[in-house]
Amino acid sequence: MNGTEARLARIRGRALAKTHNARTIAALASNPGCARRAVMDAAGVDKPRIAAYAGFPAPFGQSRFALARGNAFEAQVKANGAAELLTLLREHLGLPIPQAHYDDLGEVGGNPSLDLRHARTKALLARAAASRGDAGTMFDHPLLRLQVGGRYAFLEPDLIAFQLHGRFHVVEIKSFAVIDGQADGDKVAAAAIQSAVYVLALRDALAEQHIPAEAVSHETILVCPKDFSSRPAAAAIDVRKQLTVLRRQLSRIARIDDLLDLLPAGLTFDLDPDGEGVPRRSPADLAAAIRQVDAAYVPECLSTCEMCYFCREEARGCTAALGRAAREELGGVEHVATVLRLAGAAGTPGAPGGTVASGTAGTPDAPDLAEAAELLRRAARLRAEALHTDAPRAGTPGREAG
Amino acid sequence: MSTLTSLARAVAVAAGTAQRTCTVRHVHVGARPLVFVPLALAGEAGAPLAAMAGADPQAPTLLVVAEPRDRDQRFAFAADLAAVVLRYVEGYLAAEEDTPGREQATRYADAPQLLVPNPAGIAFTRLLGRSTRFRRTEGPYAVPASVPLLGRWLTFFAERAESPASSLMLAATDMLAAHWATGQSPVEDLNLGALLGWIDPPPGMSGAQAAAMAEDPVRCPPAGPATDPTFDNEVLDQRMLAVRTARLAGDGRAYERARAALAEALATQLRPTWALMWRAVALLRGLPGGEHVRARWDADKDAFTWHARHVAAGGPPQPRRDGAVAAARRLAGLERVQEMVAAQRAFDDPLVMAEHRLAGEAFAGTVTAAEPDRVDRGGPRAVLRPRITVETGDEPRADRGATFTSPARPGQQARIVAVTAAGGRTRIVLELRGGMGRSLTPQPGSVPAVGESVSYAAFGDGYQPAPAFPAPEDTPWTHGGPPAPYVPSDEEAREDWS
Amino acid sequence: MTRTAAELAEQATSRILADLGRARRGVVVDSPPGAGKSTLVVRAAAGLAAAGEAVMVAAQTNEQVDDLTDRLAAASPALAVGRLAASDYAPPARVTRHRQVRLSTQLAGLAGCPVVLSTAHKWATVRAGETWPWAIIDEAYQMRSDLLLRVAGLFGRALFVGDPGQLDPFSVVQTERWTGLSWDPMQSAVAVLLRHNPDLPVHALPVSWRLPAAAAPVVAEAFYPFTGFRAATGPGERRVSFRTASFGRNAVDRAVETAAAHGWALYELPGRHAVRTDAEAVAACAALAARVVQRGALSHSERSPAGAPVTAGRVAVGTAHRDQVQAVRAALAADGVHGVTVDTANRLQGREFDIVVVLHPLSGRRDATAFHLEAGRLCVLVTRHRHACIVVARAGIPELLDAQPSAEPVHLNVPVRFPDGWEAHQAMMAHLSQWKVRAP
Amino acid sequence: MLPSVSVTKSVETLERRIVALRAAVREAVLAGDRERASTLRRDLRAAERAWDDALAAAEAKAAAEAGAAAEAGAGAEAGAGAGHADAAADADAVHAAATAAAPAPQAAARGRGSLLPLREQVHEALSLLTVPAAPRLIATVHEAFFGGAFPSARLTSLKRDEERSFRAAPLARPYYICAALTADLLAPARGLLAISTWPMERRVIGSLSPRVDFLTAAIRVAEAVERLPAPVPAARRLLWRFAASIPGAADGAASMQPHEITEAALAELAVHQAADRAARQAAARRAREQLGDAEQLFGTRIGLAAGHRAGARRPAPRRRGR
Repeated sequence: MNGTEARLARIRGRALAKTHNARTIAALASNPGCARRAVMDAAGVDKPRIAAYAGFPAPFGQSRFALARGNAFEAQVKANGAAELLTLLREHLGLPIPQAHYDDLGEVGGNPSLDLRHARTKALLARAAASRGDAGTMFDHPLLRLQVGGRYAFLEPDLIAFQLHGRFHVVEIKSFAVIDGQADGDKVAAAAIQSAVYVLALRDALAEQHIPAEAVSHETILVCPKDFSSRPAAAAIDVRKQLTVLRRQLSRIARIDDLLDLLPAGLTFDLDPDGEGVPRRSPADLAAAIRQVDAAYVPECLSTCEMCYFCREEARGCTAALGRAAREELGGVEHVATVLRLAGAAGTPGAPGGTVASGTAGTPDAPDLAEAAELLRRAARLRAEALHTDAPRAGTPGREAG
Repeated sequence: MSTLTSLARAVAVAAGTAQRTCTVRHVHVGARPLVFVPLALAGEAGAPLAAMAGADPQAPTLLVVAEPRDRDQRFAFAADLAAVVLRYVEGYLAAEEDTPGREQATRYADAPQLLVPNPAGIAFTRLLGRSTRFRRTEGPYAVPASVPLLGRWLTFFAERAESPASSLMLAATDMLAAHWATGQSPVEDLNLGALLGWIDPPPGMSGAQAAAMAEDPVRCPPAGPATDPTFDNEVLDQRMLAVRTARLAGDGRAYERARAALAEALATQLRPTWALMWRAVALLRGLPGGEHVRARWDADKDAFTWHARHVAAGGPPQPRRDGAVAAARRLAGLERVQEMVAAQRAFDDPLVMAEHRLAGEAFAGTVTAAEPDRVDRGGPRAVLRPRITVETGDEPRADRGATFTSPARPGQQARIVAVTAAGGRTRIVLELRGGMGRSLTPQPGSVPAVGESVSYAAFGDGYQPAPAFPAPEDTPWTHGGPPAPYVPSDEEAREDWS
Repeated sequence: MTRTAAELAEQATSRILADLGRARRGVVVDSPPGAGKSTLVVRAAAGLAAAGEAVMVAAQTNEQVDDLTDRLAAASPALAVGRLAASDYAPPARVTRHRQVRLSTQLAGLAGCPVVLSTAHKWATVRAGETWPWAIIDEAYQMRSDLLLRVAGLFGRALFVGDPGQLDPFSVVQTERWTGLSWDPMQSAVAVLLRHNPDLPVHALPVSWRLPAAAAPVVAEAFYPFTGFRAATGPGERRVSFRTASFGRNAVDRAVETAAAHGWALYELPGRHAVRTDAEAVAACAALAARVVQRGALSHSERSPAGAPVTAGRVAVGTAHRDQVQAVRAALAADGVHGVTVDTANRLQGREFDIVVVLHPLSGRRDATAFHLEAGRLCVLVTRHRHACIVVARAGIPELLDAQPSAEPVHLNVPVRFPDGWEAHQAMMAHLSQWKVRAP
Repeated sequence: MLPSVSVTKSVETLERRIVALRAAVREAVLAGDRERASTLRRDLRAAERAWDDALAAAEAKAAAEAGAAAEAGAGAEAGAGAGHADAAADADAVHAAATAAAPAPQAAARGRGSLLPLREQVHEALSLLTVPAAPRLIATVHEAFFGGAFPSARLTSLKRDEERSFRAAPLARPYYICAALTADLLAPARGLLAISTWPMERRVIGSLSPRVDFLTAAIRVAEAVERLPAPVPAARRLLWRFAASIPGAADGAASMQPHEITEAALAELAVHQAADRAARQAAARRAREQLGDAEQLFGTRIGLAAGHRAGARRPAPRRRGR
């Protein structure tokens, strides 16, 4: 255990390290500017637990209906030697009829050990790569690994397909619908970056056996229910952009030391559990520790990070909490209070228009606030003026609506 | 968004309640809108779970699908919803009026209006329309005639919702967020409860507190269509299981009991949103309507009339997706409408105009000099070209030769002749043409007088003609050639609804 | 060096012209910045006309059409050239000076002209009568699919020419209604064309006559990863000298001289978040442009080895936003400098200058929006110059890019756009950092 | 809303309690407090049962007063009782197979009516298919052709029982529901059931075998459909699921012809058969040489070293459908 790992272990405390999976790795790209998140992820901190204990449980949950639908759909397309999937692959990859091999890597000789499965996955893939297509077509439940910040994460793609004279294709099975050829762009994006994680891991696995990266296609195959039915449809997704994003984020994680150096030596998120594992640390104390690491909260975090409610509370009164666009439009000024002071407090309810605005209130302290102040004062003046224009050109009066 | 609205957000944070970003209402709110609050089953595409719908705040209709994965029950739901929606729509097919400016043309005197809680509600409506409008009413997989008809109307509403000029279908969160700025982010504004919390907090509560309360899914169920996962897992799942169990047991009474219990559970998720919707309607009615709102609603009436007659004449349902020509034509229409609406909003509303002034696209000031009788004899014939000088504190992007328009005299063009800036004030000389009558002396009041306070914008609300497009059957080779004529396919009709 | 470049270009051109003869439907030509697009258009038009084929030529703006008209008339004095235009169009001298150019608002008025030029928008108003055997569509990557739809009925076969690296056409309308459709009206004319006619031959012009040797490789790598191109001139063939010495070597002078010596300079202001019209940055842009003129810069090139004066007209300042344009113009006017072109990337497309000052789109920004990251915008800004480009930016852009979340939605059946704006920005910053001059 | 508007105090109090408990459970879940949630959940279920019984009783009473006492009372109890009995089992089945529409009442009735023990129903289905199959398919086949529905979830335990009884008294029964073996390691193939009396060649699974067995099963199902006196929708649905995944088998569910499906399946079989047979014969030979009786039926397992067991937790479950 080198210095960095020891440091991360101390930060994590006695809790078990959260192992990464494709989703958490993909999530690294969602707010790379956030030191708090970077440190917690690198240390394998159980963010949901920490957030909940600090009094801000994550707003995420999943409906068991969605879960059931997802599992059922995957089971359906993989049933009977992945018969439905094979039909799709024959269309999309032009698989010749003889290539109908199906290998279940879910366990090895009745043994579900991850290491065994990983070893066997590598063996079968290498054999397929060396063969002429007669040694494997579909590999179900393959097990890959990817190094994330010094630790290995085991990854389980839905399926890997091998195409004669061609390449390995990562197949991702999702249960959101593709209706008239289109699906929810955010869900597809999530699937794309997860698939990219598998492509990276797959290339690593093959590289160990001196098989070039090109053997893994950057076109992954997304399988979804078609329209309103449960019949599967496939679409190819080019994940080249996602691959560059991931490489970038993984290399940042590897450079976590730069962040750690900025943190107090004793920092830990340990809950100090007693014999029964009941935490003895006070939530307030934990919260204080969390605040030692800077966060970069933006409202987008609300859908991507388990710490979001904690950080949002912390960010109250910051323009960032109003959204990236608002912060930009407010001249990049950090705090709402500053904004209002610079704006000359005009526009606050009841405040008379121009007088206050044009007044000397809010003389900017830092030079770089001068321009923002100018902009905000003008905005405040215009707003106040408009709000106090007596006759807005109202056509039809309220009730019998215009 | 603009610096002005962002500033309003900042003010809202400090004030603890939302701030207005408009002085007038820019959408039409009908006398009897149909409020539609749908819930969907998690994990499935457009699988209806329940809905509350109606035009009477006191008497909503509750629709429930006891087993959403059962195709027949879904179509039963669609038929029930059709009963509500179609009856409401037909209510507007009675009275007609003459279409102004068009000979012997009549249109319906008013149009229906569909209100849903949020954009996701519109998307769900579109899906529901898509999944029902191609259904066959005879042969295999037959459904009641009302089902495909419902699909066509829902599709019509959802498509109109794409136009910034239309009020035929609106999402409450969009409407409210367009008129008020809260102390939270646009992402959080998508939560109807939180948004209303900021705009109209319960007595003794700040907007922030009300919004926080609205985020607790147990006390304030989400406005749908997605339900709260803990509700799915802890309540809904058990209720559905009870229904299924009773049916498998073949026990009619137990089945009815379980069904009623399920309906009640779902009602608890719908009622709060139903109330919020009508609060939103009341708040918007409280604002005076902008001047151009009625004209835009007239266009909505035309669209409604056109579609109603198209359906009546046995026209085909809307295709799955636009063809090349239809897409291009629709885009052109949307672009024209978008510019028109932006201008109209600014002309109707000084607060909106202020955003353009801040952006340098408009200015307001006082007339300091005027030559109302100035005549230009340079050309072949003498023409009336008055000039006025406007002094403003704004900083417009006013280049010589650019043409501006004034809300007060939309028919009149003002060309910038000279611009001089001094001491934070800008003097702008404008040459006027049009809107002054035929003769060489302007009609009284048609030229701004000295001392009058005026505003001018770099855009007008004038109407531009639609560009010409080829007929679909003349689609050129660059765009895939003529499309195959549309024939409803069996596949569309039978497409199983998993 | 130049000769072989010329040969390369000539080979490519003649291959394209040969393809025109064989083309069933049409030919697409990708042209990197300043690669002789107009020359190709003029030669193709003249060639087809000579072969007895009537040609309609469509460009996107009147200015572009006037340029082509001028060059075509000059290239083939015997050719009767028609210039179709709207009623409010006033022909500039470079058009009226050619007697052979006939002007009309109606196609009927141009009967007998084997070549007729106009804007795509004007062409779109022409009622389709008998179709033209040939059309040449210029700046086809800036033309929107729906505009092509309106003119495509007029011609049988077409030559599409344009720069794929520049800004895509855009719409004020935000909708996903047509995403994934092969005829999505918001995509470019070339995109829709190739999705329906994937077998059309696509050529690329291999040599940039505009960009200097210092610029071509980095631009090619950052913005044209798949085709690539080279500069016509070799290292040192393009120089900038000054007739006056610097008064006191301040940062502005050092930046100007660095650019003169190396073809690039990064004028870096202290890092901080700023409003869009960042006064310091604006002042810097104005000062740099002014200094180039005041110091009496001379541009030495294959055209004028002895050196030609870099007048204000040969200098431009490029920005991302219109309010920045306004601010820079004001600043220049205040300095009493006139004639320097200041405009946004959109309006600088297709223009050429000796020295260009660029206000970096990400300078002082806290978040990089899709608008700021768009590869085409940066590409336009850093490819307008024949000699040197000076980029003005606040420190911290690489960090900003690093912290940039990647959360754009992904749509099915929509070809991925390359290069990725993020990658392109990284590449350019990495290159520029070699020529950094820190402002006080 | 509920029939219980006209109802005894107890029901009303129960309802209030249920509402309160539901809120409490969800709050506990949201707060990430699993223990508390599950305790509350138990109380909630109890309350819900009590409420349902109370209502049933009330209705029964009402009915009794109306003079239909015996019949209604019995119905209600049976209903309630049977209801909860299935509830548990059905729950898993449903969550394992969300998209499978719950069986139609009459089918369900027949299922409950079927007197055969589960192992014999499985034997019926497998004998029709003549190849190793997964519980889901076995259940569907049985429902389609033998009119008995059973939650496929119940089959998972079946194999274990069979192995136990075999090891207790080897070959005491005419046949056992046993495992199919993976060709490479002769381990039990995940989720496949077979019949002990089948030749080993049929029970070992090479990498082509899943496809070969799928095609074979398709042919058997097609034949069975043709033998049916009257068309059975469930059977045709099943056959269509096969046909849809066989090139050239059929254009649509309505128009498909069993014999055409058979021909298409045979055509593809011809491509795979030789390679598959070779692999299976080799594996079968190894199995017969290397394995004892029990292993030949239920397979061998690579021993789980303690370390492996520890490392054997699956990667974190992946969220679905989001």
